[in-house]
Amino acid sequence: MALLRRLLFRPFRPLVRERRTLPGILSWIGLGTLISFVLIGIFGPLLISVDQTKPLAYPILLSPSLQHVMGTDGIGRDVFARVIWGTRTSLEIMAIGALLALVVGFPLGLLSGFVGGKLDRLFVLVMDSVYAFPGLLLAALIAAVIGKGIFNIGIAITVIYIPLYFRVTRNQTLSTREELYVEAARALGARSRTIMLSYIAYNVVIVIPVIFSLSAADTILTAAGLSYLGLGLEIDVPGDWGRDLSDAQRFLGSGIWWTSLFPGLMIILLTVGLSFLGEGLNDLVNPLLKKERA
Amino acid sequence: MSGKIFFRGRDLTQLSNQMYRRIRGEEIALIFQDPMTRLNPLMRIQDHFLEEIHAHESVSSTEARTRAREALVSMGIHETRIRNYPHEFSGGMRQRIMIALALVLKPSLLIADEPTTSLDVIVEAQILEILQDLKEAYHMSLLLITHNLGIVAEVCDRVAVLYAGKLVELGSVRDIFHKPLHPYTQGLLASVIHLETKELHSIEGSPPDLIAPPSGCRFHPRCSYAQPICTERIPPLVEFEPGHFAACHFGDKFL
Amino acid sequence: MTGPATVVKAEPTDEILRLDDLKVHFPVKMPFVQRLLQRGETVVHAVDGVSFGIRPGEILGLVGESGCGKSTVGRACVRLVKPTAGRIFFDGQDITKLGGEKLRALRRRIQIIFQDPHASLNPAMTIGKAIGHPLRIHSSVFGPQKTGSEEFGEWIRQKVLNAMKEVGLTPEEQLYDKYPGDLSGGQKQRAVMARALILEPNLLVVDEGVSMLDMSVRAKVLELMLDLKRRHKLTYLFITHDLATAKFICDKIAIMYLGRIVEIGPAREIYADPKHPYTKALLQVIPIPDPDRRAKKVLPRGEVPDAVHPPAGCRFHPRCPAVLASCGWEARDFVDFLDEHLSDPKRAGDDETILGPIEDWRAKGLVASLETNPLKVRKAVERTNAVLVEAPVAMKQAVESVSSQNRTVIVRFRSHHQLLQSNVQGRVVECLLYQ
Amino acid sequence: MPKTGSLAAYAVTRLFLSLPMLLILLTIVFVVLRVIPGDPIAALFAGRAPPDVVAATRHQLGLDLPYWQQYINYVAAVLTGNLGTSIGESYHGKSVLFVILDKLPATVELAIGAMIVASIIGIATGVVSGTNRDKPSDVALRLYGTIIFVIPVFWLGQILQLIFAVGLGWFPAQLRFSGLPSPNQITGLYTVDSLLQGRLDLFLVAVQHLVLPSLTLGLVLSGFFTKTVRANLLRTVNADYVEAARARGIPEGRIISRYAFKNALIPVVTVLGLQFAILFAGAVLTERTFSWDGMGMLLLKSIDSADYPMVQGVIVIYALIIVALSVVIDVINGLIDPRVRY
Repeated sequence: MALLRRLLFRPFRPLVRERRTLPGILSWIGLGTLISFVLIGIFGPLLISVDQTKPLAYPILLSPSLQHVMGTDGIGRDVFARVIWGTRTSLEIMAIGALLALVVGFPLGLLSGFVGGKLDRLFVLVMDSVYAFPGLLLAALIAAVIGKGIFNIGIAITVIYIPLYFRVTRNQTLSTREELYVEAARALGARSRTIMLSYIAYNVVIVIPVIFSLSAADTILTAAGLSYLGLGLEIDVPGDWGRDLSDAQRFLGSGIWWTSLFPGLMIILLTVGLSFLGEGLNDLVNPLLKKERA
Repeated sequence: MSGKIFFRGRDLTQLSNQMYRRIRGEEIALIFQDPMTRLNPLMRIQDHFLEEIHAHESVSSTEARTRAREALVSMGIHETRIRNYPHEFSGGMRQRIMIALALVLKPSLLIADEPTTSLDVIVEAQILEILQDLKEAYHMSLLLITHNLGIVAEVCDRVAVLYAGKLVELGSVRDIFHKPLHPYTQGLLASVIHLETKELHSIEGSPPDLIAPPSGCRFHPRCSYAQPICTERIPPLVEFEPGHFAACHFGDKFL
Repeated sequence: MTGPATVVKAEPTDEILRLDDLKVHFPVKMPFVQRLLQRGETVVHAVDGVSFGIRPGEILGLVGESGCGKSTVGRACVRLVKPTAGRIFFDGQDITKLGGEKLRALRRRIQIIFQDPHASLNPAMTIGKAIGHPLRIHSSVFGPQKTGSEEFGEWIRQKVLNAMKEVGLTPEEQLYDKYPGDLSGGQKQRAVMARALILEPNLLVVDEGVSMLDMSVRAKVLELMLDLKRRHKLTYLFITHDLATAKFICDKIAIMYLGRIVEIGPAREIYADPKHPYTKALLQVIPIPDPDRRAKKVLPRGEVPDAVHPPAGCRFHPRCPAVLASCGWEARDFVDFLDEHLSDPKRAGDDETILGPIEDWRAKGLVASLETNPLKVRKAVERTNAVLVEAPVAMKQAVESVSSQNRTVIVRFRSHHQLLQSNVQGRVVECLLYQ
Repeated sequence: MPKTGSLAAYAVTRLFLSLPMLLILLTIVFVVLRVIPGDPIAALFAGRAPPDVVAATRHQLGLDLPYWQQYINYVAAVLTGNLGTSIGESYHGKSVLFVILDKLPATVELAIGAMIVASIIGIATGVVSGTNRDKPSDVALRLYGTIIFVIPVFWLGQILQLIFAVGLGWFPAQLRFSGLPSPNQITGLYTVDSLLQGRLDLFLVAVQHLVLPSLTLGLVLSGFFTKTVRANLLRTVNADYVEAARARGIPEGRIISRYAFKNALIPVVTVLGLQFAILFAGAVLTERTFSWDGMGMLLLKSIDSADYPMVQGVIVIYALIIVALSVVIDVINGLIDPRVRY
């Protein structure tokens, strides 16, 4: 139990300790952004009626004003309402995609790196092949076969992020496995299970928040991309940033900027926040690992 | 940084970067502890030589190439191997290449920073032999930086002993080994484990923290002869006998 | 090619550890593409036929340069690497193939200490926990106490504190909860020793255990080891590259070169009168800290060859100052010599045009050959003979013939004598000089 | 002693080793299209065709055979270059391979343009950032690298269209060519073809159309270069051999270019292989934003019109390109790093 607690807290300790350094500040900005978006995703739709996100709710193509702070779009939907509802959609896909990938990729990487040998080589070959293939295309293909919808898109996206978790976990496992203190533990007579849990897993979990943040940012982009290509969600989903951008395309020629600008900004704010969190954590974790090994 | 570095009567700390660059390699050459990582893995050995020669002298490529070959051959490496890459050589060979690179411009001072520490004992002896021969052949001065007192006794003419960033003793190699004046030098000599060691000795305590070094003589917390004055006053470097300096308040006691 | 045979057989004695013709070969680690491109054999002959025994309470020094396989022997003794061939006996029991719970039980009795104390400690475990960890790993053998019970925890704590006191890791109460990062190098090595000793093992393998420590700390740790030996009748396998330290601490010395033991015997005798040319060379290069005793040394040539393709016969023969014609000369020795010859423009003259480039020579076993054009063949044979005149006498004598066949120059070597181990003045030497 | 071996031998072996990767990718495409739950034909028709038509199509495509037989047929067909014929509206009855080869040059032209933009901007920013560690310029460029990398490429395209096409009118917002008859098909790359014909006017038109899409995709990709070039430069400017070169009095500019920069480039090239995935994914989106008639547009149209053989064909060709590029990257690596080959 104590081990589990240590495993869970380990990745976040540097966040508290190093909060005044540049990567620490970046991480906190990122974390703050993520939390704000989660709050918007949860409470926003409670405050804004879903009716505003439906076609012909208002006159079309109104420019931003006090009534419609972000204007209305080509079929009379309130852009602000769409953007708020879209937050919930994006977070749902992100949660499904990134979490499922973590749940599958992390144990596979741990196993592959620890066991090694032929099994490892096979896993690596398969995962590297998938990783090298354009993720969006693979997701598009899967989505085209299994159909649209939040859950389906989440699944399609999971497939392309499993290799990422796998690679990072496996490499970290491998390098920890070669540490002298692991060999020393074996010489003391420790069982494989003990070594795996109190030595290897402990050193591997620290990189998980980093990949989670970075892959979550990518998930948002891929999901929006699929929607933009018309392969993402059903048409009646109340908020879908990718589709809104796709719809905005037609009116760009007439200089209608607000239907494109605001959904795009939302995507950027969320992904940049997640990137700050991921890269900040990465900068915090790497010297920590180096120091422990020096 | 403060202080001065005089080389042939000139203060090097006053030089511009450009002038300093000219001195490096041409007049003062440096070889390092770890030869494995000191050569550019993407460049052939020949290019290391040519680049260095052209950076300092305007000579024809043919001549530069000839000189590079000569330098390499003088270190006992086949001249055809000049077209090889660094990873194709062993540690001892790479150190020979580093020495050849250091000598190709015939510098007057060679600084060797722990040049054999990462090498095996037999190769170490080979490299030390080369360095000694070169010193004579090129009329070159050698500044050998090492922690190995055995090597000092075998190679050096004069010895400077450093402790915690301060020079504590300076003298001829015989003075240092036969009549050490500073208690640190004495402790150091006693703690060497060599083939005739009958009893182990060690200096008590551990090296001081250089962020907040001890007051007075930096060695006083570990010195068995320490007196109150040692904690208060920094001992000056005194010439206790001709050419034999030590920074100890009680140096004359050990004469 | 079979390695030299072992003559001195194991006598079943009171030895606590016995290695019998131990071999450990590793596959060469390289990227997959390179492995496919590489032709021929790709195993490192890290340990290639090593036999010795250690009596209880003895310190055996295993000495050699880096890459000679001494660390692999140590790791094989505690079964961290798998022996390729040969057998390992511990206390009369064959442990070569031991696995599972039996191997775990064995590990209570044999412990190992590595060179780098910092890397040997889990950075995330406190010193006290690390030292007590072996007791928890083997908790099942310490009677009925339940793991995790409070008495058991307290019992471990007391044992840990005692062990810390014993190795001089004091003040033990304060250091107990520190992390390895907070300790000095000497303290960490003491912690590692306490961890190894807490199970009260019979045999301790010390793999370069003091090499990374400062001179002054090194002396303390060595004294501690001797002290523990006296008090607990510990037996040591002391692996080091430092002959001076080995001389001070060891009762018996084994000198290793490229996977083989070339000389083994009582320390006093070997240091007083080394027999094997390699031992002589090693002892000779140790610098003496006395400027009045500088001496010119006769150094072995070159560097330790690659253990993937160790030299035939005696592995030291290409570098040996006392080499004989029968020591194992083979084709590649000739090619190496020719390479050296051609590299010196003064000696080589125009040999390069006739015998070069060196890359064109093929060396296979005892036969070296160069394909040249039919017009040059006779001249090349002549020139080869001329070059051989300058070769070391032993190599020259080992050449059976220099001949030509069509357009090919062929240099053929005699087959070498089998290398045996012989008893010489109280020690065992593997050298033809004493056969 | 290892000796540097021939690059050709390395390249051939590497090519040979790419076969398993290709087979795995082909298998994945097979599994996705035929094995995982969900009927691709039904999904593609989406209830727009009567059941007997669906059944007939399935039979015609061999989709009613057992999986193992389908798999063998499929791999054999791909390896012999037979990707089948289109069943969609626009290309009905045409050879899939032929249609793809017609669209491929557009994607290649866009990809090359984007790569040029990305490497110029990315390497320049990376070098400035890496040689000015922790100065304001470094912090700013690192922020640039992080932010540009996660900007949706289609949104950036729209914004650039708004500014440079709608607002300033400098560049056209859509299509590969307009106004004049497009150049004769030689390579299929309009910029190259126009030059081959000696028509500078056509070349300018082609370039004008290429600028915005390339800039869009290239900017997004440049973030990666900024970050990797910087990280690797930081590592190499402090390397032991750089210090040794300084001690030999090598001029500073030369040290940066021949020691630090060249050595920093190796890991950049290695990870570049993985960037092609992002490049082609981004290209699909960019093609859509700029109505750039390439492989991505073809894929979207085929999915839309239930053109099953065409979808499979396009994905297979993408896989082939990715595998081929990974080989090329490794060979380039062998070319600059002598340690890789022997």
